[in-house]
Amino acid sequence: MNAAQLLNGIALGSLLMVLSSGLAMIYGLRGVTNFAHGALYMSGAYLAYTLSDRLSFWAALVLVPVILAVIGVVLEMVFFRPLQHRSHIELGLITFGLALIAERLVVLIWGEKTLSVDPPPGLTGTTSVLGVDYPTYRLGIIVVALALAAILVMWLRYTRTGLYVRAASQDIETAGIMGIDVNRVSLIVVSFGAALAGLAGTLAAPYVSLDPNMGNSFLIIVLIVVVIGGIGSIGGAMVAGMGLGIIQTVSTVWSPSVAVVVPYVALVVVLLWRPQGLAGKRVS
Amino acid sequence: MTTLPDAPPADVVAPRSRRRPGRTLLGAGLIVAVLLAGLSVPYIIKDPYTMGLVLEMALLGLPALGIGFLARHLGLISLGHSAFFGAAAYSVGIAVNRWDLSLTAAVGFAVVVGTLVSLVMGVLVVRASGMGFLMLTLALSMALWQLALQTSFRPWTGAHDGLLINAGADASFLGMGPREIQDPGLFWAGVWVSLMGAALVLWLVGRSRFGVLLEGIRENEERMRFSGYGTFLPRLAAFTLTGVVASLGGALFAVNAGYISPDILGFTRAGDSLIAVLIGGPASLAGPLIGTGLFVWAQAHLNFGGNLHLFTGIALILVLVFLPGGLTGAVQRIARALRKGGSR
Amino acid sequence: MSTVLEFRHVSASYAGARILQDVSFAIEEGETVGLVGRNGAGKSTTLLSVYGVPQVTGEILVAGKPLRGGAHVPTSRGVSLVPQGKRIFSNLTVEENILLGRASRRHGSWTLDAVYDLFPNLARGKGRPGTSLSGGEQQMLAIARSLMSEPALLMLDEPTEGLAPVIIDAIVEALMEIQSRGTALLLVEQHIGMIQKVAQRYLALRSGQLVGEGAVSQLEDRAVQELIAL
Amino acid sequence: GSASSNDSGSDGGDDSTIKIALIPPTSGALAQFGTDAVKGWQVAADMVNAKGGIDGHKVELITKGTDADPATTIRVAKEAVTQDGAQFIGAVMTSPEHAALNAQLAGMGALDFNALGKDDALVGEQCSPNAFHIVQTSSMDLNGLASSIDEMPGDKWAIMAVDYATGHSAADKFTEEAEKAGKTIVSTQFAPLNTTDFGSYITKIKDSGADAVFAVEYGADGVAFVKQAEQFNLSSQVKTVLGFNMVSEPLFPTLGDSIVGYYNNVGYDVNADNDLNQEFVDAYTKANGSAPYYVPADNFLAAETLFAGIEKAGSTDPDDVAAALNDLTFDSIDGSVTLRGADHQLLRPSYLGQVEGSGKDLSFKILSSAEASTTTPEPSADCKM
Amino acid sequence: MSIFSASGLTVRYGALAALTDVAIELEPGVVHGVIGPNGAGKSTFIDALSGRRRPSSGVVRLDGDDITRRSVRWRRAHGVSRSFQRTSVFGSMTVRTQLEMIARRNDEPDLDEIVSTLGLDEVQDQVCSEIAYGTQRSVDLAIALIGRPRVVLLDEPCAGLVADESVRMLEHVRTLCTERDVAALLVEHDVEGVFRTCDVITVLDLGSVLATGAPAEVRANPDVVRAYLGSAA
Ligand SMILES: Nc1ncnc2c1ncn2[C@@H]1O[C@H](COP(=O)(O)OP(=O)(O)OP(=O)(O)O)[C@@H](O)[C@H]1O
Ligand SMILES: Nc1ncnc2c1ncn2[C@@H]1O[C@H](COP(=O)(O)OP(=O)(O)OP(=O)(O)O)[C@@H](O)[C@H]1O
Ligand SMILES: [Mg+2]
Ligand SMILES: [Mg+2]
Repeated sequence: MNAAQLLNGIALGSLLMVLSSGLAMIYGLRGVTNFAHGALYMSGAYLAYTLSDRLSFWAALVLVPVILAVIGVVLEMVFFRPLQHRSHIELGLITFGLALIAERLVVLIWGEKTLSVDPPPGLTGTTSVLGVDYPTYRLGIIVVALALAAILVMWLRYTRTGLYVRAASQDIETAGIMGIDVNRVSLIVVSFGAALAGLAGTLAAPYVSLDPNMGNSFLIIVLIVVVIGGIGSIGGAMVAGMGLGIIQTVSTVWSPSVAVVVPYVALVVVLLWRPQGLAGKRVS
Repeated sequence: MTTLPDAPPADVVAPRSRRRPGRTLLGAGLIVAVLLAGLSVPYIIKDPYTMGLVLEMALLGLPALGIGFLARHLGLISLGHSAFFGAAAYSVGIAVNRWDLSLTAAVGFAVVVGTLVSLVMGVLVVRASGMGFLMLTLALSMALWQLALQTSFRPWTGAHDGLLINAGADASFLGMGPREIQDPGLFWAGVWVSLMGAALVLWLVGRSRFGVLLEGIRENEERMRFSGYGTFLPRLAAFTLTGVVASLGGALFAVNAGYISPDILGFTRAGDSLIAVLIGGPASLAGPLIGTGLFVWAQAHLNFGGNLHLFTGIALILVLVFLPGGLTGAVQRIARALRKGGSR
Repeated sequence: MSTVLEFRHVSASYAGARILQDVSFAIEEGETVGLVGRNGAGKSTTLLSVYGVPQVTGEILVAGKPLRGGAHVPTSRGVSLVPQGKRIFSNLTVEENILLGRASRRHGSWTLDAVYDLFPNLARGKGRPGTSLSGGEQQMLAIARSLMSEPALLMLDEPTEGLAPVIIDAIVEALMEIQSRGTALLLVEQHIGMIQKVAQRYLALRSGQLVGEGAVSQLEDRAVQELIAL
Repeated sequence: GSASSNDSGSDGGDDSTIKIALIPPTSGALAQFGTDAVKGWQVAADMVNAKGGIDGHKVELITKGTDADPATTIRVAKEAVTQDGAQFIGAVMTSPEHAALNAQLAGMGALDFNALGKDDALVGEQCSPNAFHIVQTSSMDLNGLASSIDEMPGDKWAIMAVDYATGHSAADKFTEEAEKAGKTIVSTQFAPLNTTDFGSYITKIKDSGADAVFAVEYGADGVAFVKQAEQFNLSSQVKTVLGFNMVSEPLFPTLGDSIVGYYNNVGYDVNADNDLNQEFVDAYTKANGSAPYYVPADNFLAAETLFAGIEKAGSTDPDDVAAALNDLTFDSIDGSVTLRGADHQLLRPSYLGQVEGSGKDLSFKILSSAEASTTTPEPSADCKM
Repeated sequence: MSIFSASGLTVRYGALAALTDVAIELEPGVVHGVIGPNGAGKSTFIDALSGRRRPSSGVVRLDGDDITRRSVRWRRAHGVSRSFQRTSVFGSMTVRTQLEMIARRNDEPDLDEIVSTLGLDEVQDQVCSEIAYGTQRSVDLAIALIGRPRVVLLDEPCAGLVADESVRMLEHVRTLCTERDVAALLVEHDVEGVFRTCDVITVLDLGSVLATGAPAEVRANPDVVRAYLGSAA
């Protein structure tokens, strides 16, 4: 166990953090378990592949979240808003259906071949930190993710919109009665959540390899992170994401075959200890 | 906003508990009638392929019954039943291959194992609700899946290669030889009887006082406790009961298929069975069965050009968007509308 | 003198079940109206109709203009509600709950300090989660929250439910003061006494229909009480 | 899609046509290989049909699809046999699918030609009289590599293998051979299938001070490993990377120059100079615009095997064909090959290649070729026909 | 001696002490009122007595035995029952089904009596979520009274009821308590009602007892007037 391994954990945690905070936001506001989040992340990665091929990785880093935000708008307008009075499990399964479709579309557009993206010129090779040579790109991911987390928290805690988001995530009807334009708020949140998934996808593209299943494998972990964090609690999701990332990596170093069950065990243990998850908001 | 976000609201599940003994008898009678009718299926469907599909519908119908029951009576949505199904299936394989038990004995053993798995999982999950329950059941079945894949368990589970059940040439199950076992037409009777038996049991339990108790817990757990009821054991009992049903399905499946792939425990399977249940509509006993039937049929007929998932996704969305409460939900709504219309 | 809120032949229903039948009334700027009726008569439903919580048919006008758009519109046009059952946000602190009132984006004389000296309990608990307050404290919080939105018409749904007499006194005073600032009030109350104290007019609901209307003094009248079955 | 199946219903139509059901994965990570497998069969069918079929029998391909879940594959296979009257099955991909299939073939009365599933068990306890193993088994591939280990630079080897049957057997076998060749194994790690982040594994390899790596990672895992190894700048410390089923032609564009110099086992030599191969390569290139690699080639070889059997048997009846194929020796794109009767393994050479070239035109340079006699283990005792 | 008593009860929510060193004694057939300003700790008090929340110190006694650590179920089984400040019924069930369900558990000999006394006969077969709020409160009370509990703890049974209904509600409490010889603890803000119904009244303020005694003297107590009654005195 050395610094490099710790950094490996933090890098993975950073990705989980970005992905799960988006998922948690959407859940909080629309009560939807967005099973399409993995698909959004995957689409983000594939878009990043094309964009960094045509333009540059940096362009992708900016454009992909924007594109995904637009997709988020569509999600909100076509499904979440019109169906907001439906049972949440049904809504959840609708997003599941969307995920199935998205996967196939990605295949039809980009093919089944495993693809890969090279890190941007600036971030290739390794840099020496804490006395180890560590891939510069992964350090990049960590920086971006942590910065993002900070901004997100600030936004929720100290801005007017942040206050409205928190209120609407608790009780959307009353929030409306209080004069909050909940449709606007949830539009912001859903598109922002999707954008975060896109960002995660872009960041992940040079990190992992791209194949149409990359979403699924991650989705379950991210769902677990959100529940561990305390459903709907963005802060909780972030902490849980980083925590799980590190634990997972550490246990991989120790024994890979044990590591694969770590997330599941973690979930069970946490929920037995705190049924509401870390953040303590009601899990239900 | 006072209802649990993920607990399906009344329109999805939650029968209004106006139970009259008359209806119970009627329902029971109906099930028995269907049971008898069903036995004639192999004589109607001659072609083995189609018969195979029908058999698969019945086999997957068992876990679906369980999922539906939990949704109806406890408002809990489970992704765990494919785990009991799978655990039982593997148990058959292990019992036969490792301890060369007879198939019949193996099935018994498998149901016991599957039930124990559901009992253990139940202890861990029934306190949770809504999303928490969903994720816990998913997580635990994923954990089981990962265990089945562990290379160290290869001698038992065959890990990624799956498990080939070699019961030998003299294998027999309910008087069927190895060939008959794999013939869907001959295997059908046993499966169908199990399915209808399970349906009958769940139906009666649902209408019983125990069913009322479950509904009470679903509606207002705290008040139940303050009224002197324990809420943990009844929940656990209900959960385990559905576990038994799912395990039975898994055991029979294993005997018939002769091969168990790890995918049986995977996320996709769990998702599929839940999708099937919600398409059919969990609010009624028949819903999950109908849903499973449709799902299996679709899987077989939409599977070309690799677009299976595309079509499944589209179908799923269409059904859920336009038929809240699934097919049977829609039917019931129409029926209710008609009754209202009549009464006015 | 112009109307702040007007119902024209409004009917409302929940999941197909008719609750309100063809209700019409108007509330003038600055006046105080009491809305009375038995449990289940439809008082809360009437108030919630303004925000489209039940399915509404007919026309509802705020400040003479018909309502369009989402639930937030009435509040931003100066009609705010203290809902029955308080509806406090458990994930927000007491102070944040109060600040939600500002969502109306209207400006006026109500400030944090102003509501804090109206309800000292709130000042004491301002950092705590909203729902950790006692029932009554939550009621005060709900009122404070609505005041912050600077309403032209404040609708209160049983504001004294579960409140101690001293608090009720405080609230009556508060309402008087709010009134004196020219804010119209629509008050749903079980305590007829309170209505008589605060309101000039009353509206009476009976199983979803408007069955009586007039000066509060009439509420003394046995006949009227029979009519609305109070 | 399943378009090519004849519409004359499930009666099997004209008895004299040879009906082959192809059941490749059409979705998921393996779909690419599935498509190419079908291409191999298609070329073979076109070639014989152009020559008027095999003594009069035209070849008809019935292309189905599966998601590589054995349950689905079985269902589709049954459908093909009972509905479409197929007698032969090909292009099935993974070892688990074949295992499941082998259990059911006798019941279906059809023959399966496996050109893709390398698991030894398929010619071991899972073998079936109706199944024929065209592709080299993992142990054949490994034995193919073994002889060349000592020529590769690097003495301290790290093993990075998928936590999968083949991964483990490969690791054991390699350790044995490497130690014979006087090398030391400094680290052995197994990563679960579908590992996306190899960071911690690579870090361990670096810490172990290895100067050569034996890697058994497939598909997406392989790509992830190679790419991340590059980001961790592993090459600064490692002289040799020997891949096992890791890099193959379809991945070249994805992996790019980072794999130049990598060694890997090669199932099929495009440049093998025998007429059949020339003919195949030309036909394939003409039909698909690119040269074949092992997946289409092995499937073509499967077709050749089937056709040889039919000719020998002078019948299209599966049982006759199966009988005829026992210990049959015939000329193929892979030279003269023999189908061993004891376990139905096709005896054929294995090759070791090294990636050369750069940018768009990467290719395998065949370094050595090992004869079947040296690579193929004795028929397994567990295989009872 | 009293059948149900508590002494030295203290409940903390984190730093804040919602209840400090409170004692009470309930007698069969006696309605014991508990009033006090909002936030005085009344609901907390009931929570502590009914086992919903563990007191950080103090003891609760039933027939003199310490039951402080007993489970909610145990208490109900031994005749300690409560109602809730927020109506707590079984929404999707008919009134009949849920009352019978509870009755089975607590073997109530004469369910019909309760039903008729609380005037629930005509709504028996309606689904609970569809009946008027006032009636729901009656159902809530009925649930608490089933099985002849010896102690009932009622948290604002009249909250949100129309004047005459709350009068009726309190009359029910009164009669059931006398007839069935129940020891009742009644938290209520309807001052008139409380003074009319209760035999003894305890006033809580800021988590501790401000005064205890007969209605008249409590009403006259200047502290109580200042802290709670105000103009209602
Ligand atoms: N969300 C809802 N869904 C269905 N029915 C409802 C809903 N809310 C209220 N109702 C029904 O509408 C009718 C009127 O309810 P409402 O709350 O308006 O009465 P109210 O006059 O406010 O009574 P109270 O004085 O008890 O508050 C009642 O019969 C109630 O059962
Ligand atoms: N869960 C909680 N966490 C923190 N503080 C709490 C919690 N519940 C209650 N309190 C505080 O404890 C005190 C007593 O609350 P309680 O609900 O017992 O008052 P009450 O006498 O019932 O008031 P009311 O008459 O309004 O119902 C209040 O100050 C309240 O803010
Ligand atoms: Mg109301
Ligand atoms: Mg209280």
